[in-house]
Amino acid sequence: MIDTSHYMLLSAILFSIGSYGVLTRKNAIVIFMCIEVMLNSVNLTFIALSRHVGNMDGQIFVFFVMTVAAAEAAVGLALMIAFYRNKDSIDVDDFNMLKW
Amino acid sequence: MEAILFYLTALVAVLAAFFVTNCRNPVNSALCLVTNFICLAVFYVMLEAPFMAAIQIMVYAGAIMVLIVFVIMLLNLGTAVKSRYTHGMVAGGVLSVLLLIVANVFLRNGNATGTGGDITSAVIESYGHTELIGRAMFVDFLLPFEIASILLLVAIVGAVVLSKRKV
Amino acid sequence: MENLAQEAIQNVNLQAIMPSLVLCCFGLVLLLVSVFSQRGKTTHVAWLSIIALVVTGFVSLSGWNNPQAGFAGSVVIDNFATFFSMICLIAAALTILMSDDYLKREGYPVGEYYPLILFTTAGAMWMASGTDLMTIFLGLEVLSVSLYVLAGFFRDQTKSNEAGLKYFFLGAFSTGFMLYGVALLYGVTGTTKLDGIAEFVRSTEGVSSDLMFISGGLLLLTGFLFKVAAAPFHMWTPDVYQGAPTPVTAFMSAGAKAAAFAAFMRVTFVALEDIQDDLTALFWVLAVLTMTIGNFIALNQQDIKRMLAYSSISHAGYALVGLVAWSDIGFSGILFYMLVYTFMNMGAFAVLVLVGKQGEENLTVDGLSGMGYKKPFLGIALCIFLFSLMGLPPTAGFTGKFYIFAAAVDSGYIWLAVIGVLNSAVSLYYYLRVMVHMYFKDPQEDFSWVSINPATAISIIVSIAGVLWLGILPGPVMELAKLAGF
Amino acid sequence: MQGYSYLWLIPFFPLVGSIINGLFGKKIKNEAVIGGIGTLAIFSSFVVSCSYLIKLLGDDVKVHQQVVASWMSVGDLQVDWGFLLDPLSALMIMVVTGVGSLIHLYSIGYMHGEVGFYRFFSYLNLFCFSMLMLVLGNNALVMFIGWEGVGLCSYLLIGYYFEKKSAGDAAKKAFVVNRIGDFGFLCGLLTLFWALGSKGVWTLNFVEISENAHLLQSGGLLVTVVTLCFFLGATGKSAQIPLYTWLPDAMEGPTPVSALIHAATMVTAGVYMIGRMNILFAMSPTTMMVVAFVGAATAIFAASIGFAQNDIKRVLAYSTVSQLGFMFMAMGVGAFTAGIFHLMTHAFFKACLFLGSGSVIHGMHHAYHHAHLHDDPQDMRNMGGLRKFMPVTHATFGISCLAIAGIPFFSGFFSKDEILWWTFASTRGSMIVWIVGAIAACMTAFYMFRCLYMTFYGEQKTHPKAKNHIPESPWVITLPLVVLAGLATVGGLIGIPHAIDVMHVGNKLNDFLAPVFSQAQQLHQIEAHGSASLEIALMVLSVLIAVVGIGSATVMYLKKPELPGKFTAAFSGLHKAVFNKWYIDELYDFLFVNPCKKLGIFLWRGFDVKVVDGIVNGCAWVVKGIGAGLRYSQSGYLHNYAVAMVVGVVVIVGYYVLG
Amino acid sequence: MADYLLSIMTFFPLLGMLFILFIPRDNDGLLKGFTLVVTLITFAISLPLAFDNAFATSGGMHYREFYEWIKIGSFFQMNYSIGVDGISLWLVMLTTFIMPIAVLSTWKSVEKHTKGFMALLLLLETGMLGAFVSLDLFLFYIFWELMLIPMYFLIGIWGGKNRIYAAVKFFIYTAVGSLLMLVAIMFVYYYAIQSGMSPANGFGILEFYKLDIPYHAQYWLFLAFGFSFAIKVPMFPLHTWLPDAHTEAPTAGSVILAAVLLKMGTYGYIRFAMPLFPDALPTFIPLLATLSVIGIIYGSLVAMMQEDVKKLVAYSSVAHLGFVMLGIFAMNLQGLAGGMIQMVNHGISTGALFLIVGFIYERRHTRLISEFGGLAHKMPIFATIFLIITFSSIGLPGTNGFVGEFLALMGAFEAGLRWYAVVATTGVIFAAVYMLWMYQRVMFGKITNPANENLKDLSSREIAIMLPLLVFVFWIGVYPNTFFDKMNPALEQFIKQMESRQVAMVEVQQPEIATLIEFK
Repeated sequence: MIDTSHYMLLSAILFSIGSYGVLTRKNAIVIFMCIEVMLNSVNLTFIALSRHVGNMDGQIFVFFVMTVAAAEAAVGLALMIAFYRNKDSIDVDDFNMLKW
Repeated sequence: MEAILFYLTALVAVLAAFFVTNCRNPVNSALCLVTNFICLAVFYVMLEAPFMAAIQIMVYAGAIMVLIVFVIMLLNLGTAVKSRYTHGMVAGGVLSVLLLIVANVFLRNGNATGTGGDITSAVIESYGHTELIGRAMFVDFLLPFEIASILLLVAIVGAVVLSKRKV
Repeated sequence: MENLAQEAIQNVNLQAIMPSLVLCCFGLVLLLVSVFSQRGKTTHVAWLSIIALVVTGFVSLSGWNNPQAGFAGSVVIDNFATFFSMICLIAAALTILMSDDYLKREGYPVGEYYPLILFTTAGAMWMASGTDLMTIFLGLEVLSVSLYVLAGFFRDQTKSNEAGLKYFFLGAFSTGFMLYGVALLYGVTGTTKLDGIAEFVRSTEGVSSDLMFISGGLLLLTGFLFKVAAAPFHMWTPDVYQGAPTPVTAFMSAGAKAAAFAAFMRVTFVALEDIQDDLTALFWVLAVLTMTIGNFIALNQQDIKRMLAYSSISHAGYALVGLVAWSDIGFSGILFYMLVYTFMNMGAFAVLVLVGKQGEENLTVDGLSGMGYKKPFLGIALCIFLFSLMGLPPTAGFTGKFYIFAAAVDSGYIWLAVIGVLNSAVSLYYYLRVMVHMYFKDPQEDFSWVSINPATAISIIVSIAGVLWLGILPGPVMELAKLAGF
Repeated sequence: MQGYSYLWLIPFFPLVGSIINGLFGKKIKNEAVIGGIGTLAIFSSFVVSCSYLIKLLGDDVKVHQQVVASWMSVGDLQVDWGFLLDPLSALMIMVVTGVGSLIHLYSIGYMHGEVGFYRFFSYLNLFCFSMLMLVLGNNALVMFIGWEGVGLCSYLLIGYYFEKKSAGDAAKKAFVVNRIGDFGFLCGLLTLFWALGSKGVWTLNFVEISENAHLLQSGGLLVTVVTLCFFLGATGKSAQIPLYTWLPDAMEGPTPVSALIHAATMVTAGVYMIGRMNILFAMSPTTMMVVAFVGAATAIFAASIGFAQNDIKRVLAYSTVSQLGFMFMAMGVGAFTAGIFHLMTHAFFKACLFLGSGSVIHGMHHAYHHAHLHDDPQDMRNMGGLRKFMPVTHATFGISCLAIAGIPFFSGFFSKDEILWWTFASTRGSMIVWIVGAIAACMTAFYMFRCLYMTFYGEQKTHPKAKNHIPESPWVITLPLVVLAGLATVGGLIGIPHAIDVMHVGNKLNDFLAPVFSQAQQLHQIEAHGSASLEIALMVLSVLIAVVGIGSATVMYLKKPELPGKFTAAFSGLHKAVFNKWYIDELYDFLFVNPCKKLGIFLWRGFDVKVVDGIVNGCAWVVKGIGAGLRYSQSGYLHNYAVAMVVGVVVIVGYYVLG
Repeated sequence: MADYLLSIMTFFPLLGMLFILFIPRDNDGLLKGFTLVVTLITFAISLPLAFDNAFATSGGMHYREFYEWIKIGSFFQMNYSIGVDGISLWLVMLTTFIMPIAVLSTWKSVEKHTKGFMALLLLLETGMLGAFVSLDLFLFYIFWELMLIPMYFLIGIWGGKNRIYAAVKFFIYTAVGSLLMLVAIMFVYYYAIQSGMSPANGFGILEFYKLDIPYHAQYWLFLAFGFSFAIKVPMFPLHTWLPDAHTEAPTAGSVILAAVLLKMGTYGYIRFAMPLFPDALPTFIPLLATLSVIGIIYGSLVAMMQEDVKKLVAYSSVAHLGFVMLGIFAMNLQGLAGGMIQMVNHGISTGALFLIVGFIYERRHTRLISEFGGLAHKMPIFATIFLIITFSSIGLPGTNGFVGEFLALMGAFEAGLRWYAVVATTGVIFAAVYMLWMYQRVMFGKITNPANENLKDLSSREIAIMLPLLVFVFWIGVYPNTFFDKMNPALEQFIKQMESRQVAMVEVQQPEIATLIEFK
């Protein structure tokens, strides 16, 4: 039986890596994937903790997080496509029309 | 035995995540992401949440990843990736390390005190994970479930509205 | 199995979700209507959604003074929820009123727009009435996702796409942090129900100083801080507000902000009550930071939408002052302020909607030169709203600010109040600048393209009425705000 | 009219006259009517004054007050519109109204054909009103009204020819310099009110002041300060060093004005004021000394300048200043009566002189006008030998010259002589003052006769074309001359010094003014002690002095006209200095006026705009600048925003976790 | 009627403004006529106050009106509580009196957007009257800020070429002060509540007078109030908005600004700052008195060198208000009465001066002194009136100026501000210098500038504008008791009230490091 803290630490590492990706990558889709990594790390935490505290709420939450992820994926990708149509790029550095 | 499995999977998961952030090619990133998802599914199983593992595979690896890869192909970003790395790398690295340290500290010094719930592995054995999930979902969290449906609806409508070519 | 069904039924209390339920039903109906209605004909959808909102308004008013909890404590309709729901409904109604002609002008007469607004509002109401982090989280997501869509609604305008994308990425990013916080709280307390958390913290020794609990709470709050555009999570605001369709911007700045504050306050005052001292200190800093950044950057803006975005950041700062005060006055102060802010800001944006040309390239400070003489009504209206945003009597902006700062002074945060008023002194400049161009400069162009359509006119008039009414006889509403506080 | 309840009529008439002329003069047009109204107004107050004088002579109560209404009543400060009639003010109103009426009459002729005829008479009446308020006021504030009122009128009348820049400047200078004096007056007023008030008596009423003066410590600092302040006021009004500079310039005004205001009445206000407050002054020997010395200095200083002036009116102006110096000498040494006496006689002969000069100027002007020349009608170098053209003027002018020179049995003789006697013999007197006074007297005689000769004697230097068209003035002008000359001759007889009082008529004036001055003089043992023989000796001496002065003048300007040229050649530097009035105006400009202007400019352009306003705008600029800087934090790049968020999270959470 | 007199008077102009909105905008004459009528009626409504002997008999508040306005349980309560006493009486009268004159002055000078101009004037009048009569701090603050808005537009729209800068400067400068005051107001209120005052009183000052706030708190509160009022007065060195605002504002604007708005500051001191924080007052008197005296000298010197007549008058206002402040801080009857009457005087004289400048500006469209000269030839009536006003502003005895200055100085002198008084007295010299110099350069001399050759003398309308002012110039100068009689009881009561709080004049307490209750 692996102690919860291991899972927590692992998820923390994954979370950090995910945020690192968000901060460094320029390709919108990759950034989105990094966000997915973050959400998954959170899910891991939830499930680990739900076992730890011994109720199902955490797992239900994971369930909804997945839903949210799906919804965001749909909308986000749609937005990217729309943008790509206009600018022929999904490099986030090209989102620089609005500034200052 | 279990420990070894855990550490191996953890290693794979971390590496996968790392490559998600560092692959030159988005497609590779996507594949690494799938790997990462699968590792998590393994963890879920180890955490006595087989149903979640299944969902994980289906929803994520199945739905979301397909969607992502599909989009990658659609925008044929297969190989052509413009400027890959950013000047922000250092900042990003430093910050995420800091984040990790902070998280580490509060994970070490904090303690999950909320133990003592009635769901023990014995209970899971006797009832079965899926039923417990179902019960929780439909008895305690009925409303969120409904809201989730609205959320998905909104997402669908939104996606349609946004990607329709013309009015 | 049937006992499961019975248990499920026992928890159901439709009363407790009636408003959002009604709204969603209308939303679905309207979705169908808009799907089957002829291309480019959306006016009837607009008016139907107005009806929807009005009906919902009446429904949710029924919740005043009879609290309804339900669904195993995952939602409650109390005065607090009702008050904020009303704010969101008003915001939505005004938005829709100013939308119809605007969409036609910009060339997107898409019926789905209105159901999306309704769903957004529903999400906002869930945020206001949710007592379970799960409900709040999902409400937040409904709100956000539909706002991502609405922000990027003009899919052929790069501006709009960019706004949508920025909002989306940063929103998702902050969601990640927020969720992590929720997870931690869950880990510490074993529940996601707000009162459950509070109860656990009170009953168990040392939780309120437990690092995991504190950081969980803070991470959770960052999510809300992002939504209310408090520094340093404010940076999406200007870009998104500038790029998004103006009515949507209006709704984001008023409705979404109000909803975020609702959830923010509920979580803070119910679940995190026990780390008050830590939080007030944090809010003090954030409030000062937010209002200062907002006001200072706004000084040099040319684009009015962007300027109003910064101003809305600073107003979030003022509202945070009420949180710092952490007293009944402060709480109800925020409620009142949100209502006031809805009226004045929506009004201002409504005027901009009318004044803008197709593509809104002319919505710059210079672009308004002499507007006051060419379009007296719009000029005066905008003046009233700007004076209100400045916080000058006899407008609602003044009473609202007074309420908030009075709370701060009452709790002894003199310096905070001083900083606040000095900030609003700074803010005078950029609001005045608009008026300088409207009245003190000679018109460069005749605003011939401006045609005042009834719907938008109504929204402006309503806003004016609200601003003046809450400015001159705020008593009754303040009373309501008082009752709505915890 | 029984009682003294009609005192208010005295200032009232001129006021009415002024208002009528001021408002309707323009419509009336007819000079005779306007002049008539003006003259009638002042003449009727002259009549009233006479009646009151007679009444007062017969009355054994010598001090009468009449309160018309309350002016200000604020707590302790109760000020009334009240009038005070006592010998002193009675004498003054006689002089003012009397000389005033004559000069009004004179003006009808002199101002004939002026555009602003009505304006002139309105101002003139207004002046009389203010002067009478000054004289009759029963408290310091009412006096102050008159005090500033006469200032105002002199401003208006000096600026009468306002299109002449010099006139405008002179008017402004006069008022401003007077204001400096008024500053002193006000300070004195405040201090006195407070000083007495702190002793429990809140009053500004002269009678009450003199009754309660004893509350103040005699010779104490307070009373000295008060009196010095008042004296500053006096120097301003009466053109004493250091504030005399405005008077010569004031000659820009029409000649009747110079006669009335700058010779007979207004400039003597200072003397009157000291007389009014003699009790206070007597209490402070220091002040008395200052007064005496300032008077003496002024007397000799002004006289010296009088030597080298060629403008007939300026000569008279400086002589006025110097005569005023005599009066202050008198006041300073405690010879209050003598001072007032000289005030009166001086009013006669100096008015006469001015009017005479006016008549001359009138004639010259007429001649030049006739010959279409634009020479200066006031320059004595263009005159000479006028006696055959204007005999009356010449006669009266001559008499007045004798009077001012102090030739025995002319009025000037008695008054000046008494002054000198007091300076010599008074307990408050001093040798130096006497010597200075004597020399000044000598100089006076000299330059007055210089003036007389240059104007009326010698060969005529007038431009040939104008030579023979110099007419004698009409009767309205000559009549006042005659009357005044007469007064200048016999006026002195009311104050015959005891020493030479062979017919034992007694010194009427002394007895008359005794009620006002004797108290102070007895209280502080101020008296002139000395044997009659000594007095007579001094008298003779002063007569000799006068004769010397006249003689030398005769020699230089009648017998050997080339001498003056030689002298000026010999002492060219000295002459230049004197001719330029010792460069005092330039000095003042250098010391006060220009620095003030420079300071003003600096404060405005340098300090106000740059520093004070600079700070204000600076704040705004800084704020805006900060804003402009912060603006670029909003770079528009997603990454920066995300970084900001993470930083926020790390800092916030880290603070609580690590801190 | 009498019970609601003040309300009617205050809100009548507002009513008029609402009506104006329905008058067609191109009907110039009607707009102006209507506004004139409204202001005249307002004046008529206010007249009973002036003739009411109650003021002469008791110094308390009269014509009280009290209604609960905003009442939020325990949070806070604001009341509509107004009244007038001998102190505010004459300022109210001055306001209602000056307004018709201001309106008349616009007859020729305002051509564009007449409608807006008139509407704003009426709004402004309501604001000013409200500020003078309100006895509830919150209410006062509302009117106080309300005055800013119309003035801002008056300057900004109808002003000269530098108007935008002037308007914005005026607005922000004044607002900064008042915002700080707002915090102070809140503090006072909650201090009162926490010290057990019934919330029913709301922000009523009459009750607040009774509070005894600890010294260190009073110190800061006085600072906040004083700062805000000092800006409005304006006191050196916070005066720089004034010249700009005055020069740029249209004639009517300058007149009102000078005649009434500046009085808000001085009135604020008497009504609020001093009686609310009497213990802190002595600490500040030396500073404030010094500033007033500096203001007198400084204002005069700067005024002396001005090239623009309006700027000159503006700076002279700084000097005049220096006298007012000095008188007020004397804290004795003479001083206060002098200060009060000097407020009215300044309103009349300086108002008249601005009108005069307006007259020549209408004719020549310039205000530069160098442009003029020799006007006395062409415009004798103008010259006369100008002269009288000039001397009233110099403070010639017999005109109003003297009474005020003299009493103020006398008060200061007795109060022990002796040296301040002496230095201030030199102000009378400078006043003569700059006013007469200006008068000489404008009116005297030959006509050098051909543009002045055919100037018209004052029209009957313009004379009609000036006459009432001239009447008061002499009335106050000759028989000021009319005003003192109604003023003194109130002032005496004021002094009593201050003394009852042991205000020890000019003996300075050193402030401790002031920390308010739990400064956060």
